[in-house]
Amino acid sequence: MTQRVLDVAALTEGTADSRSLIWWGNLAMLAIEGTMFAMAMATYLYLRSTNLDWPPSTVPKPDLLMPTINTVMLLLSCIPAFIIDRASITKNMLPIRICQALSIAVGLLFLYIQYAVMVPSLGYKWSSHAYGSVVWVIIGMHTLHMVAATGETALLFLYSLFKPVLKKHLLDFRCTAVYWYFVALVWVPFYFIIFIEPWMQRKGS
Amino acid sequence: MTVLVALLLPLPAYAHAGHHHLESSTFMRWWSWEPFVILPLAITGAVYAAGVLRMKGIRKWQIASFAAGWIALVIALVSPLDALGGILFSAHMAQHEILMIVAAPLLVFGRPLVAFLWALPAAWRVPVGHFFQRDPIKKTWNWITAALVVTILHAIALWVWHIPSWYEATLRNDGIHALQHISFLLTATMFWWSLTHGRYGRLGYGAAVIYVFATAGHSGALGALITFAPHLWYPIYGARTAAWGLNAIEDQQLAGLIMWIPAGVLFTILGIAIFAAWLGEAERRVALGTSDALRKERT
Amino acid sequence: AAIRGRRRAEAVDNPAHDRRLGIFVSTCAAVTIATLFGLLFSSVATGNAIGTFGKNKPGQIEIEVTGHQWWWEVKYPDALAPANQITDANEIHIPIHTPVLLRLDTRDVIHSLWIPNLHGKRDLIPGRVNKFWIQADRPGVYRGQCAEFCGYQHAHMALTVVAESSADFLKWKSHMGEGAPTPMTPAQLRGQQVFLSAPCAKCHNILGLDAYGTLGPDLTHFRSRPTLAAGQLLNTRGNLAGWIMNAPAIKPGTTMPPNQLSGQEMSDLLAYLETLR
Amino acid sequence: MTELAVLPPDFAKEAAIMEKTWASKPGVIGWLSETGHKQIGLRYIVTAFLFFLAGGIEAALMRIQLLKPENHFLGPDAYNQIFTMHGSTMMFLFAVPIMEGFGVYLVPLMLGTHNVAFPKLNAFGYYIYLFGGLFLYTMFLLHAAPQAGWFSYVPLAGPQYSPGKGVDTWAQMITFTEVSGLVVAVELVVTTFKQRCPGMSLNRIPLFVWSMIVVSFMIIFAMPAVMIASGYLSLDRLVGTHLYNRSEGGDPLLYQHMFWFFGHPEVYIIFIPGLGFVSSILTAFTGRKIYGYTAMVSTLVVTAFLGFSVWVHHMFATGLPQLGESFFTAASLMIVLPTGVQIFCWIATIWSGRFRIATPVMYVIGFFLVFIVGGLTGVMLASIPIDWQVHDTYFVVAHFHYVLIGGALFPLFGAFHFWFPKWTGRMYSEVMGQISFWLLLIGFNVTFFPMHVLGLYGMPRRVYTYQPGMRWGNLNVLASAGAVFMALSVLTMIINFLVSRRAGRVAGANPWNADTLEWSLPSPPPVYNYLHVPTVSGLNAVWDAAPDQPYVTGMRFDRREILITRVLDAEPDHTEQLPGHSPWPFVLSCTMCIGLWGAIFFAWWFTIGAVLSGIALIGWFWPSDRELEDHILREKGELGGLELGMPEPVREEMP
Repeated sequence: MTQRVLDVAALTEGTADSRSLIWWGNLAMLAIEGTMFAMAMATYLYLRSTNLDWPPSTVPKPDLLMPTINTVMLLLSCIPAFIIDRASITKNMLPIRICQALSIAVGLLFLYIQYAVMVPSLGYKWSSHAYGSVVWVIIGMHTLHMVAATGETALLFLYSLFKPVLKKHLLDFRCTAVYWYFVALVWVPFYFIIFIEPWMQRKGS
Repeated sequence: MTVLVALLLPLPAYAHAGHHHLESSTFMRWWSWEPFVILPLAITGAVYAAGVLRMKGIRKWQIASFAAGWIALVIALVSPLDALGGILFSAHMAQHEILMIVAAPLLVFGRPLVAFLWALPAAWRVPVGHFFQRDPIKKTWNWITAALVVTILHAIALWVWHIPSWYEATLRNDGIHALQHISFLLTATMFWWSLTHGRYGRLGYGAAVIYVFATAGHSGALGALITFAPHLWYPIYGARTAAWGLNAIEDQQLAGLIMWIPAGVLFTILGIAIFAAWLGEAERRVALGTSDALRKERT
Repeated sequence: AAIRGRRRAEAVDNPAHDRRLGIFVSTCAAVTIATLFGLLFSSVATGNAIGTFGKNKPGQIEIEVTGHQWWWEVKYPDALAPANQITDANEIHIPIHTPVLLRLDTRDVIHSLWIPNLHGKRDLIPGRVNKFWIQADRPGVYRGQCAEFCGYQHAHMALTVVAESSADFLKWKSHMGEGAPTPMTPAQLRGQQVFLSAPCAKCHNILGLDAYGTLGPDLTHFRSRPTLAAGQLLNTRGNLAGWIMNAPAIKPGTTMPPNQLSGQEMSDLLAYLETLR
Repeated sequence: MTELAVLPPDFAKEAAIMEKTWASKPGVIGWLSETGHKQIGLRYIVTAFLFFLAGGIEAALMRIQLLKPENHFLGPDAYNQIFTMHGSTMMFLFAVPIMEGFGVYLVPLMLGTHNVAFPKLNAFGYYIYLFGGLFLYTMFLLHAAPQAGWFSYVPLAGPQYSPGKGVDTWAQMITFTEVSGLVVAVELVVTTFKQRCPGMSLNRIPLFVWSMIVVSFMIIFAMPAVMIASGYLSLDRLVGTHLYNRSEGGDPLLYQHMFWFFGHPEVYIIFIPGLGFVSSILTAFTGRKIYGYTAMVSTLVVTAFLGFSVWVHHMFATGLPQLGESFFTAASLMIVLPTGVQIFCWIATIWSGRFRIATPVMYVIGFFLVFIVGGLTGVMLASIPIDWQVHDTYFVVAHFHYVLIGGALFPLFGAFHFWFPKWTGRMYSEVMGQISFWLLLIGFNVTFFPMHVLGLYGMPRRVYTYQPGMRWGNLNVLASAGAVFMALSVLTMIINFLVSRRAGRVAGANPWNADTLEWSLPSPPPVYNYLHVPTVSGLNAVWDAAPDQPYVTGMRFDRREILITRVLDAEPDHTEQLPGHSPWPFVLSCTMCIGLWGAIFFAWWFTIGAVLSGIALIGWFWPSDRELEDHILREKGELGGLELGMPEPVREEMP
């Protein structure tokens, strides 16, 4: 009797695309974090619907200029992320490095503006009232993600300057890019509810 | 389970049957004969019928599905439900849910694009088909109908229209109202189209189940928020509802509940159908012998 | 390694058999669905009946119940003369054959009012007022208790519902509306002074006396209540003395502090409290 | 891929290399840097079982306290701590982790792969779970345990009414165990979808694995809710936010909504693996494939879907809109249908198969009896008028013990016996197995059946004592007596396992003639699982295998290389190398402890912990020497190319 075998020696080892394990792991993590952000959003909306005075009348209308600039800048930063994503497929290191540097700069600037300009101008603290609590929680959560995305990009950038770039690092570049899209896009609805929505209310109704 | 939903809907109304001040015979006469609604409906139906008559590929159940979807559209947009939606938030909600998770998926299952293509004169069919196969158009189409993109678009349509000022605007202005219905129906149709016929076909049904779940989740959450809200989201309904014997807050709760539970059940049914099709696809592929080396024909 | 040493099970699955199994499973599922429908309808019908029976009926009364860690405050608001509101603790008096709307609120954590023989539970939640209807058709004493875990003494947070004829209820109500009786004997008078000078008056209210505390139960007619400490002890003189001396020993966690009273003070105080009927 | 007709290999030589590649490292550090799924899975199981014993002891203490009215065995302080610990332990430290442990142990074996997808993450999940549990118990022994119940409702658990560190400890334990749960969920999803052996298309995945996938997805969408809920609780307590503070615009009911949005799926997360055990055991003991495979899998998915929309039925007494009652009741009743279909399919399977009896299958029968009673009382609770009466009484206590012990513990004990020969290579004692089964069945019913009656007699839950004259005494005595039998049962089982582990009959590869792939391996399985990745040609891998069933060749033995296959049809796609031992998971869990435990006492510890964790993560992701070495070899052309200019990626299933 003969024994059949299935020979897989010809298969490639590792991929840098959606077939790989890390890619899937990254997506699963985004699903988890997406659920967390959805919970934060649900918290906001729930508290909003149980309070007639929302945002509380003591809260000044938010400044729009800097948060808007910051948000637009964050959204534009998806472009370097996209370039990193594409360039990783062909391991074209120059655009990757340039865009990584750009992403890090945007990330740091975003965080700087959040904490040096936007947060001080809010006019309330997390301990002022439930509105303050939920807004601060949302900003805090997003900041943690922003720090993580920037930090990850920075580490990969530094690493790729000094060490050989393996295939798994190309995958890391791409996953970081996907993570960056996530962190940028998830901010949009929060930008809307924290900064735009208070202006849309007809007070006194 | 569909029966369950159908039976569920009248229950709360039934509980209040003793109270309503409007005779049912009155409102049953409120059919809307808006030409802007009737005309597109008639044309769509006719074109689909023409396409189906010329072509053999569409199965009977698919035709039945399209017909059912079309009837659902009539129920939502032409029957008294439409007029009632101006009085009761809950009726309006039922109308929207019919558009989004009854009509939209049923229409999509009928493979309307194929039928529409076949309805064209024979000479046009190939050029039109080719036109849509051209690279920029196909790429754009692929991008717009990517499952993630349509899921987000549908979510935006759903949530943005429930912002109080926007929603109330639809009740004051017919044009805005039409826009709301179009964006609900369009994004929902794209959503279900993308999940069932989209780029990855049946291979993508696994991911499709997740998208159905996510959509069921956020739309249920919106329903729950409306159900538990202690105040009126849309005060404009406050006065209108009284004529029906419900108070406005109860009407709002009913609306939220419709969005949350019966709609959730429909999502579950659709989700599970897609899931079963995914399993079926696996079975089909194995039977087709892609895993040839593994079959046990040899000894 | 390759799969070795496998034994193939005899094929038990044949199509005809599987069809029979299919019929079995779908019949069972259909029966299940039918049963569920039956249950759904009866449940909803019952729910509607008991949820709304009091609405639109004449003669209903309203009572406010406020939960505290670990006792119940009961108020009988008087819509016409708010000053005539009666305050009681750990007992609810209701007239029979009358729908009673309970308005539930809490001063601290979440509690849940449950009088099993009159209705199910309803939670007392900070910041919102829950309402539900009860009605007793037979006179008698019904026991109720807290059903939502509320801390240390959740186990000792009971109350009694006294259902009585309308006449008795009105009599009770008018009696409750009167202030505390004036002390007669010297011992009672001394006891009143003890009450006012010891920490008692800081937390307890006695109508007609310079004592307006609201942290503890209202004591104006407290000796008419059958139990002490939210149903934990019978309202006897001995239990009362023990309770005043060292409440935390009896009910660990209670906010009532131990009191250092001399024997004389204690017996005077008891003599005074005896009068609060 | 090519088919070879020759049978060349020198298995022994290959096995020796594989042994070396996958071997555990010696010593304490080696133990702490272990990443093998079987070791980690067993650690989960053993740890969770120890927590189960602790939870059982707490239950026994409660039963002693409730023996007679106004008992002074435990005061309210101790009792409230103990029932909180009992609930938290059983839900968070026993039920979920032990199911996860089984998943981690069994899923890669059933799929025919060498390890889970992210071995280091897997190890990290274990340590974080262990530390969460140890932290809770440390605080318990220091008399600083939480005492606001396993549900920690606010405002009772809030800063004003629960001073001290107990509730903070609880909230942090939640974070730890949920992180661990999420980690395992991600593992199992990716492992199942990407690492199945060739031929195991979606419709051939064993039902136990499906149950773990469904559970994993539920975990991914449910557990973030409780992490957020307990996170808010921590913030309210530690930094003065007002998310649950009604007087500042927060809402205590928000907590309940979020808690039960998690809490209801949690019940399914606990018993769905139990359904998987039942399917596995029944397949083996009826000798036929489960009737209605597609229906079984689909109903699991339906259960998962519905599980997310019925959380409100835990809140019927909070005063919901009257109008909603019919909807909530209907939604809750609907859950019966998928579970019912599963049970009917099992009955059909038993009916048409060749049914054999042994301890595992007796536990399955116990499951049927007990779980169905729990299901019926569940139907009663779905009815709002009934729920209003029995909510928060011993009736509910009885109900969910019937559901959870019936739906999870009975199948779990069955699974212990079923897979014991696989773990240890030896058979347990059948006599003792059956004794422990009967003790459990009798003890369980004697303990919990009277609680239905107690509930109907009006005894509320979570009371540390009750008053004489309530007619509750005798039934409580009966319940406490039953607990003795349950304790004896568990004791018998432990003794049985401890003795049989050394002295039992040698089991051989497949003592039950079961069908899933792990039974094709020697017992206990070698450290690398499969020398060659197997292939399958049917749902019942072992039974459907051809005499010359192919196995996979062409993979490296000197690397931890695994075969990645396509999601739908499990066609071979590419290979990947898994990391080996690593101390970093342990280090990272320690730094997270510094951050999260420290934050309870002083908020800045959180930042310190975060920075340390960042450093640990760099160590975690730093490529090993071996990877760099491989890279150099590749550049020299001695080890396959690095294929730059890869083609446009094939996006397969997910966007």
